[in-house]
Amino acid sequence: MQGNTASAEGAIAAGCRFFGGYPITPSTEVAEAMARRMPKIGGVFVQMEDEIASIAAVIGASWTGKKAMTSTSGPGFSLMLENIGFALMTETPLVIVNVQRGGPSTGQPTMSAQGDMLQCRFGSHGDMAVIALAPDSVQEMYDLTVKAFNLAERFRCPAFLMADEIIGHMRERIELPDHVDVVDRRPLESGHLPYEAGEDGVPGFPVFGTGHRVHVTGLTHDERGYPVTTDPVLHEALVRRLVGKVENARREIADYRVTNPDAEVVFVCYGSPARAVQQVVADHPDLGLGILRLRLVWPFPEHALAEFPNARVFLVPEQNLGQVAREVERHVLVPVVSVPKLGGELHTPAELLRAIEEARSR
Amino acid sequence: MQGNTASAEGAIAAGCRFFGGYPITPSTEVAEAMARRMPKIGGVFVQMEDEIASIAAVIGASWTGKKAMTSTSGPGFSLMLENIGFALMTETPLVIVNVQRGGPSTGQPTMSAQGDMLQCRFGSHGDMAVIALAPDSVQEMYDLTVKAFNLAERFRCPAFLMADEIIGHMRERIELPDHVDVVDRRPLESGHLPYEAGEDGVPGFPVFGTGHRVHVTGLTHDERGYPVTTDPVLHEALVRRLVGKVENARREIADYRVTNPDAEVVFVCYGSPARAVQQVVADHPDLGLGILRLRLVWPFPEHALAEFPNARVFLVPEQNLGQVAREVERHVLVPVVSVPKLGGELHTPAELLRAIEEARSR
Amino acid sequence: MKLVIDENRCKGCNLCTLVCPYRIFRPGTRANRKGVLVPELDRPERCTNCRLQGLYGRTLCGVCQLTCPDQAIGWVRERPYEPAKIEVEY
Amino acid sequence: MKLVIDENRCKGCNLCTLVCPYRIFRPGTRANRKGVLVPELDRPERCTNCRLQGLYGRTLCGVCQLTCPDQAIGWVRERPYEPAKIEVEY
Amino acid sequence: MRRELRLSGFGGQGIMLAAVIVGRAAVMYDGMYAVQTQVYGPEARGGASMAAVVFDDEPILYPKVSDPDILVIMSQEGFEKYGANARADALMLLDRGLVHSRPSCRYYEIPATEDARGILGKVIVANIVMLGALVASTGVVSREAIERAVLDQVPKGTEDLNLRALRQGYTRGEEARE
Amino acid sequence: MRRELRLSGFGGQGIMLAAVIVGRAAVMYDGMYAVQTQVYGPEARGGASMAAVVFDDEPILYPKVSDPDILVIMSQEGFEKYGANARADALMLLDRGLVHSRPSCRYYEIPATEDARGILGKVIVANIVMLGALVASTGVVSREAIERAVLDQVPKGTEDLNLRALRQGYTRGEEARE
Amino acid sequence: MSFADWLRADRLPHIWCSGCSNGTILNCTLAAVEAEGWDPDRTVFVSGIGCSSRAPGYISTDSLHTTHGRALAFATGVKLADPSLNVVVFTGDGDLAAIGGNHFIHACRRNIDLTVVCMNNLIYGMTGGQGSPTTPIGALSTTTPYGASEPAFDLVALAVAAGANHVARWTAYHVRELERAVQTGLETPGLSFIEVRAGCPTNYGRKNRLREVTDLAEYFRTKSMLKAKFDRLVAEGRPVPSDAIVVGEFVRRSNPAMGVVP
Amino acid sequence: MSFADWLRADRLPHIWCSGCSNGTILNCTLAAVEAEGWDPDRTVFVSGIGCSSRAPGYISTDSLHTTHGRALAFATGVKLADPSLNVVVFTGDGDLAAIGGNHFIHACRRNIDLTVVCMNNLIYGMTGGQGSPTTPIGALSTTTPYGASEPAFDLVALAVAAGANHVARWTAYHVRELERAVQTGLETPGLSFIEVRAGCPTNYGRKNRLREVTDLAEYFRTKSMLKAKFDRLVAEGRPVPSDAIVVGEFVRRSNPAMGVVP
Ligand SMILES: Cc1ncc(C[n+]2csc(CCOP(=O)(O)OP(=O)(O)O)c2C)c(N)n1
Ligand SMILES: Cc1ncc(C[n+]2csc(CCOP(=O)(O)OP(=O)(O)O)c2C)c(N)n1
Ligand code: SF4
Ligand code: SF4
Ligand code: SF4
Ligand code: SF4
Ligand code: SF4
Ligand code: SF4
Ligand SMILES: [Mg+2]
Ligand SMILES: [Mg+2]
Repeated sequence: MQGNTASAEGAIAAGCRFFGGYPITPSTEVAEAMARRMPKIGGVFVQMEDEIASIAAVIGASWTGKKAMTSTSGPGFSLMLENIGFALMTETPLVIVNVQRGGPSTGQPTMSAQGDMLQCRFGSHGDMAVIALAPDSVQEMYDLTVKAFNLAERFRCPAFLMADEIIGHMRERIELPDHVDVVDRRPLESGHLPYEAGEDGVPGFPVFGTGHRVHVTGLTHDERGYPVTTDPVLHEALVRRLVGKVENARREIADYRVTNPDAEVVFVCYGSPARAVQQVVADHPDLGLGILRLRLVWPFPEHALAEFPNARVFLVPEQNLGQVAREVERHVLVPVVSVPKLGGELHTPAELLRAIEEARSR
Repeated sequence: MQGNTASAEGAIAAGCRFFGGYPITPSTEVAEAMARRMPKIGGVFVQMEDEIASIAAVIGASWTGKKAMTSTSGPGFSLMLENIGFALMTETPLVIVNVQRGGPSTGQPTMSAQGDMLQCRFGSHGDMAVIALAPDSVQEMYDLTVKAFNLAERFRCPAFLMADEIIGHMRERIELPDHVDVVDRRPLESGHLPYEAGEDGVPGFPVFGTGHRVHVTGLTHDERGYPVTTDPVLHEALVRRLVGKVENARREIADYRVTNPDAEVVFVCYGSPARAVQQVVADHPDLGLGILRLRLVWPFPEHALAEFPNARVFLVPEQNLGQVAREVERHVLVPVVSVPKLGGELHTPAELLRAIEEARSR
Repeated sequence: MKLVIDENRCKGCNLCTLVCPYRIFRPGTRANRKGVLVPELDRPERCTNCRLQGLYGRTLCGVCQLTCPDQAIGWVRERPYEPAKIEVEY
Repeated sequence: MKLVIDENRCKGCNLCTLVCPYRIFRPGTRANRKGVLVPELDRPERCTNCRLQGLYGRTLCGVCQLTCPDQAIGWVRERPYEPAKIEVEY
Repeated sequence: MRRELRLSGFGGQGIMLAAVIVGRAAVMYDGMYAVQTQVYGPEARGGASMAAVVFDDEPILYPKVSDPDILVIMSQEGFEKYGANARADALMLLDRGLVHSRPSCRYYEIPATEDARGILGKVIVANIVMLGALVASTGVVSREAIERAVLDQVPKGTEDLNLRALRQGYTRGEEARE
Repeated sequence: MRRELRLSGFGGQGIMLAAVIVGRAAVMYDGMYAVQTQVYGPEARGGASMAAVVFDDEPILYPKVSDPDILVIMSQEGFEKYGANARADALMLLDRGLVHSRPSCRYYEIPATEDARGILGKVIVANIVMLGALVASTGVVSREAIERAVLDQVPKGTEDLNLRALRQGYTRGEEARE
Repeated sequence: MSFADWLRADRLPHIWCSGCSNGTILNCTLAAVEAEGWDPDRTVFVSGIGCSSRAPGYISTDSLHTTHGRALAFATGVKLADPSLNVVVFTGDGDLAAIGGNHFIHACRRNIDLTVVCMNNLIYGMTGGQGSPTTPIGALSTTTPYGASEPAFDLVALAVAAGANHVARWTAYHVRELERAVQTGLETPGLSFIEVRAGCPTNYGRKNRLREVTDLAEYFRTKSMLKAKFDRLVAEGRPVPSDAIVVGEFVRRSNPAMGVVP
Repeated sequence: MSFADWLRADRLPHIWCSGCSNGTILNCTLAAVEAEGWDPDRTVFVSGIGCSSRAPGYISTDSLHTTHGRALAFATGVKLADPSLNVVVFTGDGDLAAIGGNHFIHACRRNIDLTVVCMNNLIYGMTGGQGSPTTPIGALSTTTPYGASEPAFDLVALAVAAGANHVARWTAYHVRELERAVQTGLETPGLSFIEVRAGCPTNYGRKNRLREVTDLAEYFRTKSMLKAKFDRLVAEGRPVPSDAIVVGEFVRRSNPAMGVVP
């Protein structure tokens, strides 16, 4: 099965019943799979007029209580940013799949990249916190799409599957589980206000048509959802809650794999480069290499770095100029070496070995 | 004169003769000033159908050799990101004024914020490097707009004036200089290819209609401008040049003001919070406070931090949750304390004094 | 039924003075606490709706209410109906 | 003038075989090195343009050229003009 | 010396314009420094609008007014939102007809709207009357300066009316101070 | 054991489909691991297209093929771009009629397009002939597996034709190996 | 129950200026919805950003106040995901026809079962009076200080060309006709587009000598011309005043529609 | 000089598939430009993203290959900033009418002096054959695997309603008529919109039984109906085949335009 198709299947398994999208290489196969599948399972597929409309429709659909998703790549992702902010502000659960290609701009439409990792983190205006996953196999395209839905529903927010072209277009063996654990949206209990959050900062969800008569707005709003746009205290409390509900769950939702925690040279990786890293580590047991493989990149699990107490250097191979490496730098005192690879191809084992060499000789 | 009007006047002084925009609070007065002024000086003002079209028109105009500008605020800025990437990729000089308001989403349309600083830095897909200025007075709305044009023309790239609502809407005394230093675009010399750059990484500019018959594309391209989308080496070289021409000029174009370099407690600030910082430092000469005031925020002048050899703590007051503070953290070993203020108002002197207190007692 | 203008809502646009076929609304003259000149009512008991709403069980005419951009015009039940008493609400 | 098909450009769509009033183009039969079956020319000297372009100093007919989606059809100058010689270019 | 002025009223009274004029007078004609700010917001449309000016002989660092010395209040809502908690040693000028409450600080009652409607025949110049009263009673800027600034900012053809309004304001300001 | 296969030809020959089929055969019917990747790109439309498959008995870590053991080349341009620098110990199957050059490694000439056009009557199944030859000559996957995978992937109504093409390929593969 | 019962009383008075037509149009729309007997619990109002787009915030139903220009795209998602909900969209000329123009024509093309009420005040009210794509040539605004020079859209013609099943135009003066037009819209499967010429005394009016609310009402009354009359004049080749506001129903058809309950 | 001299010979052969109409339409447009005697040094071709939008890359003039859907917005900037440049826009049905629909109607409204050639192949070619807003009901594509169900745009009707001064439709089969229509467009001040029905054998054709290039040409030849004939049939109340491609000139007028050299 192809990675992109696996993501569509994962979405369906997670309960997705609305897909709104716009074709763009290399994510189009997600939409195409949804176009084939949705009508068969009572779901809705709609191809919208552009990416702005796609995410808008997905947000609208989510308010009717449907689990909803869209998929895109760089240029389309850029266009979605305003409405991504709206989804964050209105606490609308949904999943956005970004199969990353070479940027900036139209760039290399058919080549692989991981250049949108910081865009996903900081790309909409204003302060924000996001949940982003990064699959490294076709299996994870499936599994992490399911997980993205579960996190989106649990935290009432958009969740991102930040794939790359290599994983999206790759075909490999995948096990479709008989049963997947699905988190469903917690409905707003009567007697509660639509934006009244409990301790975890996540309010219940007032599905349209169920009598809550909720007002949903991207303006700063009070717990009833009514706009209040000039009260600094209320605004600060709202933004801090929105950011906090995700950032404070950092440890709880962290999802990473540790290989060889005693290692001195540690790779931090995600997405397709992780495949190259795993190959090198498997081929060179003698080199004392460790791996921190992030399946969930944002919120960044900084505590995971501490799982490598002997680390003398962190190597961060990415298909970008060192986007997650910047984040690693903020949290450790030992050197962080970015191992960028631009141009659309996977790091070769030889390149990684050379990077290890250089890092050791520093 | 109002800050926003001053920016328009600065643009005109710098030679701007094309403005394309779309109204949005709190930046609208820039466009309104341009609507009044442009027809009087033989320039073009056009109100486009949205922000995407605005920056598109501005890019188009720039290729005819006109200096061109647009202005917007958060939601419009989000919409411009795809075409900002196009401008970066095609090396189109232009200026974007973002008068920041409270986000995320529609948020607080009339209140002040600095929440788009990282968006400006990372908001378009793919790797990018940008030049961004931040004025702290009406005078600087003028001066730094001129400077933004000069940098845009010098480096053949978009330059950002990242103002905030307080500065944009404030009226105060301003000196309009008799003469401003204006950098004009360096035309492509014949015999050179349109994307053939010299040592500084900046190619000459082949103005449309002057016989260069240049092809301009957002796809990865060779030095002729022809698309080459699957050659990893060429792509990497192009992206590294685009990023490098800006990042490598970091020291050359750095623009900051140092107050009291011996200080142990040092504020790093930009935009309207710098006004509060200056007040506190002036009122408390005894506290041994220093200021690093950034007039140019990106590329971040990390070397400027070294101007405070005795610094024991850096305080970074911002109208966001600590966006530039994150960057400062990457470069210093002493504690960095973010002093966020959300909700649209200026930090009060009292709040800053409290932050100093707390930082000292750590 | 008795015609009333909600002073808290009325912004004094005077559209009601224009649309009522009976000219029941007259431009106000005294600013209220919000600075609004709320129209004055001239013998509102003449209003079709005041007279017949009870009878027909639905809003009649109602043009002023539909027009009032500030949702300031409404009717309150009077019991018993007192045709002679003139109430000026503003 | 002599009609030529640029083998490097032609992708073998056969539209030219459809549009020429003289049926000068015939579907190709042998794949070239790119795997393309470039049409063969049947007595191209019959083409209006081949005959009269020199005379009128501009392109005549030219429908095949305008239609060819791959910009593969053109004319090259023959000097001297040799009406008898049949050139088959493919 | 730094002086802080806050003006408030309802939308349409010309509160912003008044602030702009007095700021302009200070900067352009009295050679002072001044910073003018205001509250924007859809709320300003229906509800109370507010503008503020800081005056100083030196460059002004902190641009915002938090605790003004002088307040000009032209509506009851404006009073409640922006005037009620004026500090004890502040001076407040209030529009007699439109503001019902009275502050605990020193205040002058100015019949600005009444004069504008009655004496001057145009409610719209109440803000200018208020400006005149402000200048006469506090001297934040000179009379010459405010007159020139008013002339700069008002629509052509209304110069006379506005100057008359200003002078009416002087009178009211002087009266009040006595 | 890891084996790496690369296929190349021109657009429309069904290179991608061939890769998908052989990958599917390995995974679904031979219980192996396989990863299939390909070069996308507008270039692939006119020029040479390329697909690759890695086979292994164990989970595959590095998914890309950089230096294949086996190459299937179906056009001259494909040869130049993806076949010319095949490593010395590789095996190349090439379409006899369409590839003019010959590599320095071991190679088998398969008349796939000729057979498809001539014997089978449909040029379109040349890729399947090639697959048959590949299986017969290298055994990357079993015959049963490839047959079932072909049946899964080809349009209804063309099963027979494709099976015939596959078997023609077996014959050509066996011939070549001899 | 009366239309007033559809209001969120706790949010009134609204933020609209004195004399702004938006309030009137809100009333007429609610009156239509009420006349249709719709259930407030099963009705959703959607809007973009602008003065006009604040309308849903004052209605006591589920309401979605989205981003500038995108109301129809959001509404499309709501309606397709749950066609059993009644969905009405409020929008302004800037929201619908400037930034939102694409969603406008696509919603018409899809002929999705929505009723769209556009409060066309010929200006951007919310941001303080800039020109919009419907600002007539010559009109003053803060971005057309020397008079608008760009041709304006005929929104009704666009909606018809793009495929909407029901298209009408009225003004805020025509409260009864408007109510009835909206009601027809609610009843028509497919997209119904009702353009309402609205007065913005604060921004459009102030600059274009229509400052007085009563002048605006008078303007609408005198400049409006029934479509039937307009068609007659045109057919007879007689002149039509260039500033006539042609009002009435422009199309009502039953082309295939989306989002209709099966 | 012939139209072939306008080509960037060093970039040929182009990336378009065998039999793709884009090449033909490129030829016809260049022939028109050449016939007008335009100076290649003063002519700019602008496009968005799509197969069709690759056209400017093959023309030896200044050329601007922009972002998906935005060609007209970029072109507006070029033309307004320097009205002395000749500006022609190439676009596709997806580029123009899906993501770019808003810029399309606004360029028509502004009636800006551009000539816009839309290669309408009823599909997204570049991304591999998804449905577009012009895909006819029932047609197969990768995102309409059970047949398209959304109504399609009539691009010509939209352009007319939005205000363009010159609007025509032809097919890639009508090379001479197309060349002439483009030439009329170049000569008409204001916006000229020429829709060209184009064949995409690879994506549209393959799925919809028009795989053979020659079948496509035959399709265009037989399904096309001259506008005059269409109008006559309609006037006479006689039936028009639902799949008729109405070709010809739809409007030519001289409404106020922008970007015209003063
Ligand atoms: C992306 C974006 N651009 C611009 C704005 C600013 N903005 C808010 S409302 C508005 C215009 C509204 O005009 P219209 O739809 O006609 O509504 P009106 O206020 O006139 O009722 C604009 C430009 C915004 N909020 N978001
Ligand atoms: C913002 C954005 N969204 C999507 C794409 C992907 N994309 C490229 S071309 C295209 C469709 C082109 O269709 P059309 O304009 O009809 O051109 P054709 O290829 O059919 O000639 C799409 C969706 C993109 N490049 N950018
Ligand atoms: S119409 Fe309404 S708001 Fe206007 S004056 Fe009458 S009651 Fe007041
Ligand atoms: S309901 Fe009719 S008659 Fe009664 S007051 Fe209103 S407009 Fe006048
Ligand atoms: S029309 Fe052109 S590309 Fe097609 S077969 Fe003829 S020469 Fe070749
Ligand atoms: S120019 Fe005309 S006659 Fe000559 S080959 Fe071409 S189509 Fe035939
Ligand atoms: S600005 Fe205009 S549109 Fe907005 S509320 Fe006021 S009158 Fe209405
Ligand atoms: S995919 Fe279609 S539109 Fe694109 S080049 Fe091929 S035939 Fe032409
Ligand atoms: Mg409006
Ligand atoms: Mg197309």
